[in-house]
Formats: sequence, C-alpha cells, structure tokens
Amino acid sequence: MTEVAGARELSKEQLLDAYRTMRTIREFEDRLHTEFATGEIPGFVHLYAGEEAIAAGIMAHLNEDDYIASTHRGHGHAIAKGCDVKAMMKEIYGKAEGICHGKGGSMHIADLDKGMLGANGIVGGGPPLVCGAGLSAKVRGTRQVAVSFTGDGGANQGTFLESLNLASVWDLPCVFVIENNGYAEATAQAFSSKGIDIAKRADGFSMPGIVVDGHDFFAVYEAAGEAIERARNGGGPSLIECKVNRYYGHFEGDAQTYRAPNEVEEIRREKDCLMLFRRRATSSGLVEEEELDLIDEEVRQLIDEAVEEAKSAPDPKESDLLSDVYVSY
Amino acid sequence: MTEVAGARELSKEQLLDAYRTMRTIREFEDRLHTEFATGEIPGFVHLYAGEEAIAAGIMAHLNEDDYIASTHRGHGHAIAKGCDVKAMMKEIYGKAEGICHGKGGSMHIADLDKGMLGANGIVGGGPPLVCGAGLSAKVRGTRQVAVSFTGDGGANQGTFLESLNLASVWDLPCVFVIENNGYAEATAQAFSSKGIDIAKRADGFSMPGIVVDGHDFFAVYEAAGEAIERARNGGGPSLIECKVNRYYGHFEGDAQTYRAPNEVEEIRREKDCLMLFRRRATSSGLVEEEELDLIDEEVRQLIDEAVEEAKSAPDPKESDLLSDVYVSY
Amino acid sequence: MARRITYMQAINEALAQEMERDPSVVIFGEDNAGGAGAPGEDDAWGGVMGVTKGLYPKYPDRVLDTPISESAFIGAAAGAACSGLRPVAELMFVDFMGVCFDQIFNQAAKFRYMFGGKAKTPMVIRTMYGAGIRAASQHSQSLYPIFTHIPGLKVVVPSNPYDAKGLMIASIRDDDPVIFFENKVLYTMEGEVPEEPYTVPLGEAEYVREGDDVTVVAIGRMVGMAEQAAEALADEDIECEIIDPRTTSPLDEETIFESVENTGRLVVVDESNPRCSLAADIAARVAQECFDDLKAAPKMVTAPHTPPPFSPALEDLYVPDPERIAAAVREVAGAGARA
Amino acid sequence: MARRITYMQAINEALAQEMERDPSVVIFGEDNAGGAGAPGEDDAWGGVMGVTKGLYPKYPDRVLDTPISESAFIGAAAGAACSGLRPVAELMFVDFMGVCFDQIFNQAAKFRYMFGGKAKTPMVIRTMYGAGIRAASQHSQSLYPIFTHIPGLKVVVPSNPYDAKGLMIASIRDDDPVIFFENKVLYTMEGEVPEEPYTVPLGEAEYVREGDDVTVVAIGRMVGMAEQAAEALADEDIECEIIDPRTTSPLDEETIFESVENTGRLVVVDESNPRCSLAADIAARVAQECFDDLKAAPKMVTAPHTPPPFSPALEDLYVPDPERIAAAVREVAGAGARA
Ligand SMILES: Cc1ncc(C[n+]2csc(CCOP(=O)(O)OP(=O)(O)O)c2C)c(N)n1
Ligand SMILES: Cc1ncc(C[n+]2csc(CCOP(=O)(O)OP(=O)(O)O)c2C)c(N)n1
Ligand SMILES: [Mg+2]
Ligand SMILES: [Mg+2]
Repeated sequence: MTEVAGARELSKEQLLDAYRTMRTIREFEDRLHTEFATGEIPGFVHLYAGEEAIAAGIMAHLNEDDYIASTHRGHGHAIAKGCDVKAMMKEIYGKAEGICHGKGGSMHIADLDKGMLGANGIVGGGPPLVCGAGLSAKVRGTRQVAVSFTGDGGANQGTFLESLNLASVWDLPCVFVIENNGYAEATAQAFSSKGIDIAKRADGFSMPGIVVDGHDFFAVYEAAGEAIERARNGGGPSLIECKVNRYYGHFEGDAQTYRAPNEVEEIRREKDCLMLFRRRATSSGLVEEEELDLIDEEVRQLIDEAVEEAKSAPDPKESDLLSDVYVSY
Repeated sequence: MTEVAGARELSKEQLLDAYRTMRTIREFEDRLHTEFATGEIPGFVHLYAGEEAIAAGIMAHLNEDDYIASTHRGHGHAIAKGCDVKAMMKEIYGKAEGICHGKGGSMHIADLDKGMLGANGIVGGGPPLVCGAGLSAKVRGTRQVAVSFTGDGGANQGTFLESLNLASVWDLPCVFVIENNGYAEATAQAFSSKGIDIAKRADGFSMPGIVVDGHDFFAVYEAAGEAIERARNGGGPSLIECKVNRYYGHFEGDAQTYRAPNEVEEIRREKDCLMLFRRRATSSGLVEEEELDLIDEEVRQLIDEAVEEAKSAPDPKESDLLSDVYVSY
Repeated sequence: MARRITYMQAINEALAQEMERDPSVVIFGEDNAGGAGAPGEDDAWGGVMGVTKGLYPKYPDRVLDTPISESAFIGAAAGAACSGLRPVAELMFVDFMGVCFDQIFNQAAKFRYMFGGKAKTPMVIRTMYGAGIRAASQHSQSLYPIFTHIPGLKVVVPSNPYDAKGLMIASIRDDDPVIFFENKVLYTMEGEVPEEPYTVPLGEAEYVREGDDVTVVAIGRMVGMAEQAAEALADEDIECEIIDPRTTSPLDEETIFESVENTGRLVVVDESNPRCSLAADIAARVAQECFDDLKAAPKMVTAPHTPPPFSPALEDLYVPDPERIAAAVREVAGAGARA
Repeated sequence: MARRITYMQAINEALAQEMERDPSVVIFGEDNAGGAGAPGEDDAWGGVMGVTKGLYPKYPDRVLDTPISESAFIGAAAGAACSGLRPVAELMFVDFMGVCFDQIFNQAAKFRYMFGGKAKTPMVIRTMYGAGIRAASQHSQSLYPIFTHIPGLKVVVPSNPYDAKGLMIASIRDDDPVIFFENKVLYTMEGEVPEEPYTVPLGEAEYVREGDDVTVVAIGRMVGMAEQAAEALADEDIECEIIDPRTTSPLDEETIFESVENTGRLVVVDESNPRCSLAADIAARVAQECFDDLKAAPKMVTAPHTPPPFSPALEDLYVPDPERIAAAVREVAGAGARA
C-alpha cells in the first residue's frame, strides 16, 4: 500500500502542513519528556512520539467541523485537529489559561469548537462517543465525519467492539482507527489479541478493515482518504489498523524493561515517520530540505514559548473548584 | 453438516435420552404457556420451545461436573443439564421448595451442584462467568469444560465479545454457543448484526466458528462434539452458531406482531426439532415409534405432577427475605 | 373536567411534543421504534413496555432501534449531545446500568467539568426502576442513589402522571445530562394531565400534603404509599406533611428544611437499599442543618439490605408499604421532645 | 524492634503468603504478571504500581495478565469463584468500574441470594481509589459508597500497612465477594507489619485515638488526616476519639454508637463526593440510633459535589485536609448542649 501512495498526489502546501503537524507533535512530546524529568509536570503523561504520521495522515482529510474522539495518548490527535498548542501546554501544567482551564490535564484535553471531543482516561471511552457524533451528522444531514482512535489494547474493550457493530447497523459516517503500537502498557499486542490483525475484526461487523504502516504518512493518508470519503458519502463506517511504535514508555516514568534491548533505537533508525516523510517529500522534488529545516526551527521556537508561558502562567483560582459542573443547577 | 451426522453414531439409550430431554423441555414450556395464561405465574417467563435440539445436542456431551452459563431463556438448558424439573417448576411459581427457594424465579434458575451457573437476567451476563469456570478447570487441571449460551441479540453485548477474546488469549476450555432464533425481543437479527453469520466473529479472535441448523439435534450434536472434545483436550475455545426459531413470544404476553403471519406455523410444520428427531431416529431403525410415544406419556405425567405440586407448595417464610445475602456478615 | 391519562401516556406525550417542537430531539433504545428488520408490524413494540409506541410512525428518522449494546448507544447519546442533538436514550431497566455506567458517569457527567466549562451535554436517559412486578433481583432495583452520588448528573424520579410529563419536557430542554427514572408500577397510574406542553422545573420539591406533626419525605412510588399512610394516621390525629422532592439531584433541601423547622420530626421513605441511600442522604442533611429544630430522631424507611427477591410472598415484604411507613411515623411522632 | 514496610509491600506480602498457603488463590489483571508476550523482562511491571511485582516468578501458573477487557476478566473472577478458585482480580482504578460493574453487582454480589443460598463466591477485587496524585477526573474518584450500597458485597478500605495486610488475608479467606480499596497515596506509607500471616476481621472498627469530646469517624486516607487534626486540637483542649471503620460493609455501627454515647458529638470524614456518601450513611444512622445522646449536630466533611480536578492548585482544595477537619470538629465541639 505504501508503494501506491505517492507524494505527488499532495500539493506542496499540503506536504508542508503535514510535516509541520508531525514536527509540532514530535517537538511537543520530546520537550514534555525532558520537562517531565525535572518533576515540574503533574500527573500522568502519555507521549505520542513515533506515531505522528497517523494523526497527520488522518486529520489531513478532516474539516474543522468533523469530529474526533481520542485516547489517553491524545496530544498528537489534538494538535493535528487544530487545538491551540500553547493552551494545551498550559493545560498539561495545570494552569488557568489551559485549554480546559487546568481542570482536565493531559488525559482530558478537548476543544469542541475544533471538533475534538476529548482525550479520554478510559480505554475504549471514545468509540461510543464517535457513534453519537456520527449519528448527529447523519440526522442533521451535514456530511460531517466522526473518527475515533483506539489502541491495540483498547481494541479488546467491549465498548470498542460494540461501537463497530452500532456504527455498522446504523450505517454511520464513522472511521475507527486502531493505533497498534504493539503494547498496552507492558502487555504485548501479541498476547492480548491472539494471532490476528485487529483489522480482521471488521469482518465480523461487515465493515471494511485495512492494515497500513503507521510510520508512513502517505500510506495512512491514502487509506484514510478512502475511508473518510466513503463515510462522507453515506457509504458507512470503516476500520483502519495502523501498525506503529511508541518511542517513550507507556507513560513518563516507565522504564520499558518489557521491551527488547535496542527495540526502540532500531525503529527510530529504520522507521521514523519524520525521516521517511522527509525522504519521500524531498525526493518528489516538491519540497526542499531547507523548507523543512525552516519549519523545524519555527516549531522549536513555538514549543519553547509554549513551555515558558506555561511555566509562568497563573494557577486556577479557588472558586474554579466548584464551577463548570453543570450548565445550571 | 446435517447430512454428515448420522443417528447411527448414537446408541439407542443415547437417542432415547436425547428425545426425553427434548420432550421434557417442550412439555415444560408448552405447559407454562398454558398456565401463564391463567395469570397464576408471576413475573417474566421466556420460553425455549422450538430450540430444544440445541440444549439436548450440547448437553449430550457434558458431564455433570462440566459448567454451563445460561440466559433469560434458560429452562431448556437447566433441564438438559440435569436440574430437577419439579424444583424448577416450584421455583417458577415462587415457592419455598423451588430450586432457588423461590428467591430467583424463572430468570435465575441455577444449580451449582449440577454445573448450572444460572440463567441470567442480564443479556451477555454469562460468557464472562464461563471464562472463569474454564480458567478454574484449567488451573485445577480437571479437564472440565465450560459452555456459555447467548442469543443473537446478546452477541452484540460487549461482555460476550470480550469473553471470546479472553477465552482465546487464555486458551480456555470453553465453548460459546449462539442461539440465533432470529429475534432479540422484537428486533430482528438481520438488523442487529448486519449481513453476517455471527459465527464469523470468531475469526476476529482466532477461534474456530461454525454455523449449524439448530433444529437438527444431530447437526448440533456433531458440531458440539468436536468443539467440546477440542476444549477438553486443551485445544482452546470455539464458537457455534445455531440457527433456530422460538415458537412463543419473547416472553409470555408478547403477541409477536413483528413476525410475519404464519411464520411460526410454517416452522413448526417444516422444522420442528422433535418431529425431525423422530423421523431420523426411527428411520435409523434403532428406536420404535412406540418407545418414543411411551416417553411422551411419561413426560406428560411428570410435568402434570410438577405443576400440581408447584401450585400447592408452600410460600417462603417471612424470615427468608433476609437470609442468604452473605455467607457471613 | 380535565383530561386524565396514565403515567406512561404522559411520558409518551412529552416525548411526542418535544420531538414535534425540536428537530434535534432523537430517541433510541432497544425496540424503541418497535423492532427493526422484522417482517411483521413496523411499530410492533415501542419499547418493552410501550412507552415510545406511536413515535416511530410520526418521526421515522428520529426514532431508532438499537442492538443490545448499551455502552455503545448510551455513549452515542453522550456523543450526539456534544455535537448538536438532544438525544433521549432508553436504558430499559436501570438494573442494566452495570454494562454502560462508564459512558454515563465518566463521560457524559464529567465532560463539562473536565473540559473547563466548554462542553454542553443535553441528553436524557430514560430508565425503569423499582420492585413490584415479580421481576426478581436483576430487574427490580432502584439504584438512583448511585446516580445521585455522581456530580454532573441530574436525577429525576416522578411520582405521578402530571409531574412525569412536565419533568420529561424540562429534562429534554435541560442542557445537562438527566437520568429520568420511571417507576414500572406507576405506568398505569392515572391522573390529570394538561394536553399542552408544560414544564415542571428540576430541583423544586412539591408539598403533596400539609401537616404539622411529622415531615414525610417520599420518593417516586413511595409518595403514594406515604399518602395512604397519612390517611390512616389522620384518623389517629397525626398530621403528616408529605414532601415529594421530584428530583434527587438537584435536591430541594430548602423545602425539606422549612418543613422540618415546622414539624421538628422527619421520616424519609426510599424504595432503594438502605446503605448510602437517598434516605440516609436526606436524614443526614437534616440532622446536620436542622438539628436544633428536631424534636425526635429522624427515621429512615427503605428496602432491606438484600437484593429484590422473586417470590411474591417475599417481594411484598421487600418494598416499604403504608403500614411500615405509618409505624415509623407513629414512632417519630410519639418520641417525646428532648430532655 | 518490629519490622516496618510500606502499605504496598504489606498487600504484596499478603498476596504472596495466601498464594503459598492456598493453591486455589489465583491473581489476574492488566500487567499483573508484568506484561505477557513482550520480548523484554518477564516480570516487568507487576501491576501498574507494582503491587503484584514478584508474584509471577513464584507462581507463574497462578498470576495472569489480561487483555483490557474488565467485564470479561472481572466476570471471570466471579465464575472462577463459583467453581473452585479464590481469585484476586485487579480493577486497576476503581474509576473503571463503569465498564464492568454488572459482573460485580448483578452477578457476583447476587448469586447467593438469587440462588437461594446455594452459591459461594469467594473473590476479591483489588482496586485503587482516591485523589492526590494529579490523576484527574477519571483516575481519582473514591466511589466506595456505590459498592457499599450493594447488598451482597463486602467493602474494605484499609488506612495503614498493618490493616492492609491483615484485611487482605481476611478478604481472600472470606467466602463472600470483597471489594478491596487501596488508596494510591498510602502505597508509600510505612508502618509496623508482622512477617507472619494474620487476619484483621471484616466488620470490626478500630479506635485510632481515644478522647471524650468529639467522635471522628474517618475512612481510609482520611484517618491520617483526622489524626493530624486531632494533634492540633489537643493543644486547644479538644480531645477527639478517632474511629476507623476499616470496612464500610459490614459497618461496625456498635463501636461508632458506643463512642457517640460517650462524646455526644460526631464528625464523619469521607473523601468521596457528598451525596449518598459514607459520611451521610454514618451520620444518618447515628442521628436515627443515638439521637438522644447527641449534644450537637453531626457534621460531614467530604469532597465537594464536583469531579476531581486535575490542577494541583485545585486538587489540594478538593480532598478534605486536617484544617477542614479541625474546623468541623471545633464547630461541633463548640455547639452548646441543646436547650
Ligand atoms: C477501562 C480502562 N482500563 C484500563 C485502563 C488503564 N490503561 C490506561 S492506558 C492502558 C493501555 C492502553 O493500551 P493501548 O490501547 O494499546 O493504547 P496505547 O497506550 O498503547 O497508546 C491501560 C491498560 C484505563 N485507563 N481504562
Ligand atoms: C444488558 C441487558 N440489556 C437488555 C436486556 C433486556 N432484554 C432481555 S432479553 C432481550 C433480548 C435478547 O435477545 P437474544 O439475545 O437474541 O435472546 P433470545 O431472547 O432471542 O433468546 C433483551 C433486550 C437485558 N436483560 N439485559
Ligand atoms: Mg498500544
Ligand atoms: Mg434471539
């Protein structure tokens, strides 16, 4: 599938946008990794580094008013869907100007105005929500599409499996993306869903299912294009399994002793999505190395500012504790 | 598959036992249908009439210490697993001598000494329990097998789908039987699991799945034999989908206006499991019509007595209300 | 003379009128349309008890059947509510909450808070509760204390047809997630119900009966039981003031406190199990806030700490009845003012 | 001098000793073995916090990892318990109960009653609860009031390492389903714990501190908070009697009532949300049963009616602390005896 998709199908702007998205995610996550080590960042932080091509490849097909439901590993999805990077950083630091005013944190980043229905602390929490967003689009006749992200571990949660069936039965404009990074915390996917591609489960709900290389932006982009177009045109839901890897631990602080020595190093060397993208994009002749370097530089500055501003931003006020529970009570 | 299985594979005793089981279930359910109409039977009653070949065909392979977990439509499973028919009838009438002392009723008939882990008021409640019984057999090394029954509607419950995966991953001695009678309450299976055989879902959990004619005792018997032997010998779980029909409403009182006119009549005429069994068994030359007629007569007497005794049996005592909540508290 | 209809008809009428008024209202649940895909009658069921009967023919695109996948479709209600609809989803029996509670209490209930006030989740979950029809342990529980415990949820427990209609319309128009508890025994209860749409505000208790001796707070079906008890007690010159909170979250504490200030005596009647119950919740709040007004110990009348039994002989002992309520009121009324 | 270990080590030791003693004890949960199927270290995790670390190498056949399928594996614990094992299953965070509650409250909890006393379901569900580590709304709830509400369940909430070990061993040996709440902040708490196996009986409260002025009932992590408050109050000549119920179901009411008879004043400290909480449960029972002994209104100290917030600045205000407890005690102590 990788071979089929060509960089040429995308315009220069699209290529640069996709690269900027992936680089922004990578920089955001790498920087969080460093900052977390200083002990200044509260709570659980699950980093998306290594999986950027999926978020970028899917979101490249979505409009601002399309919906996504994310996971605990949601920074990449949020950035790719257009959430404000600085407000996200402030949220992760628990500050009042955070995208959720500091009440949600890394695991609950959301921005409904951007169609981002939220990261989720509950594995399998998102797919039912996406069925609802899809139903809403269908009933209102808006041609919006709703996409859920689930991990290889989450693919064993009943809520995910039920959602595949509901979307199929209700014929909803939904796409279910599996980010199979090989592990659920320390447990290998090889153990938790025995001897199959997770995409195979789509057959049991008479839904198209496909496997793509999640390191390859172009492969994801092509598969997502088909599935999302089908959904938008009333063709019903699809499942896309992206085989990928995460670079850091399950959450910050995880030493990953369950992984083979050098496992991550080799992946970084062979399959890094930014490296692969650079190769393809430049060899296509559409973009120059320098243009990408410039983006790297701009992104680095953006993230520097985001971290600085987040650190110095004010905490929520005592009165914020009791607000926002209900619209009215 | 029906054609492969021959009545000859079973001994005369086995044939007569199987027939007696099916006839007992049929008589039990037909009689409840009549008695319910008099208004004397409390609560919800879901009848198994029409599906007898499944319970009989599966249970013919199970030992007393093997486990089953049943559904809200559990009378047939209980009878086939060896629960006392008179105690069951008393339970359905809510009497103190009922198999659960009147505390459970039709939806909660159980007898752990017979390996019957209970009918269940929760659709999809049973499959996880069967994973546990299978785990117990495996850990204790007893070669016991655990079988769960689920309807076509229940096959869409996350608990069922998760259980398929857990049994596969833990490699448990379990068999998952789907009783696909075409309806979940008023909702057709054609709506609730779109365009597939439910057995197909087994592939997504790398488990063998097979479809059999649930009206044909011999077809069920053969498929169950393979699956249960595989489980007993450490070969892991299987899924068996039995296509069948229910004769009465979802529960007593359901007028079934959602079904096509004459739908049930035709099935009774063409596919009644007792009729089919009689034909095959007698044409095999192993058993005589008269022997089967005799069983019919004996069963009719048994059920007559069961109903009479149930009606005149004493109610639970006031003190029973508070007992049996805990072993100790 | 005003029109009389049943509790069930009142709910059905509320749903029909709101669907008529607002195209963003959709309803779904098992057999809510009537049984999709079946060869027979289209609108065969309208829900297991027929509460939604007749809606599908009127609004075929907004009344949906569902597979037996509560997590998926209750969660879908939450997702739809965040994206422009006002779904009314049916959890057939509240006893089934265990297969889908996450989507209710961690998702719908918490969006607004977790997202810093940016989310609105206008959804209603209709569900049946209570004992009395010999439905046994897994189809007869009350469980509204569990939902009342959860910040972010509103919990409605109507005791009569008039309130059922007005509270349902208010719930559908409300911008927060509402769990609407329908008592299955009350479905056949008749009462006067105006034909035009109206709302009964969430969070306002009702004085069902005025009296100076003992305040009786009763919930849902227990209101009628309390009224029967009060009749009997009146002959003994014990005058009960019966308060129906109508919603357990928000709870109209002011009205309850006001009454206790006057009577100085409290009995709370709650069909649920006793531990961490609504009875305990209300008794504790009154003890903390109205202590100096209390002339006697507040008393709780609930089901026992057991699952609901099947046998009619036992189930009839399980649910609080007018006799048990009257006995409790007598005790509280009799208890002398403090030394 | 006696050995000191942490709350986490105490639980781990209890599990190890019971697995050693009884071959029918099995434990499973996500990453409980350490991460099955992974190419690296076998015993890498031992649960997300490491509570089960070291057990897999000792008992490789009785320590299992699971897929993320709580309904299936928590239900499997119930099924295994009915068929000869004594499973200890881990629900990583109690916040996840919403995806598997049915198997706990409709299956395991009700078997014995529904089956007329014929079933025995000896299982333990270990689960983490409580705020304090910035884990936000879906990883910081308490929720034990919900489990306490359910007849058929036993609920254990240890407040220190000694009790954690003794209560875990008692829970594993108990023949009823037990929900064992581990406070994530207390995992690092050190205390004296005997090396040999011992049990702390379920249903027996402990006097943590004796005093004649105010009875303070505190649960789990709140016990330590109450002790700090009591220290401060002692300087003001207010003597608190601190009672740790240790199990919320069964609840040792006698001990609580006995203390209130002596002090006449009650403060209940409960980390959970206020509505239908343990605080309400205990305050209501005391108000009903010890009314004549009460000299002042019973007071409840709980988290507010909001989900747990993420921001450290807000979470520190969310959990009851010694200051809030002391303020409540002062108020209750100060309230004059009744007119
Ligand atoms: C219902 C539920 N169960 C368990 C957890 C704890 N948990 C958080 S992330 C995680 C692993 C998820 O693995 P996967 O779905 O593959 O996503 P990944 O972390 O690999 O991106 C687990 C078990 C949870 N948050 N929710
Ligand atoms: C979790 C849950 N959801 C819904 C119900 C209500 N209910 C009882 S039986 C039933 C239909 C079951 O259909 P199926 O699984 O096909 O079994 P059948 O009745 O056809 O034997 C439904 C929806 C329930 N008991 N439990
Ligand atoms: Mg993963
Ligand atoms: Mg069916």
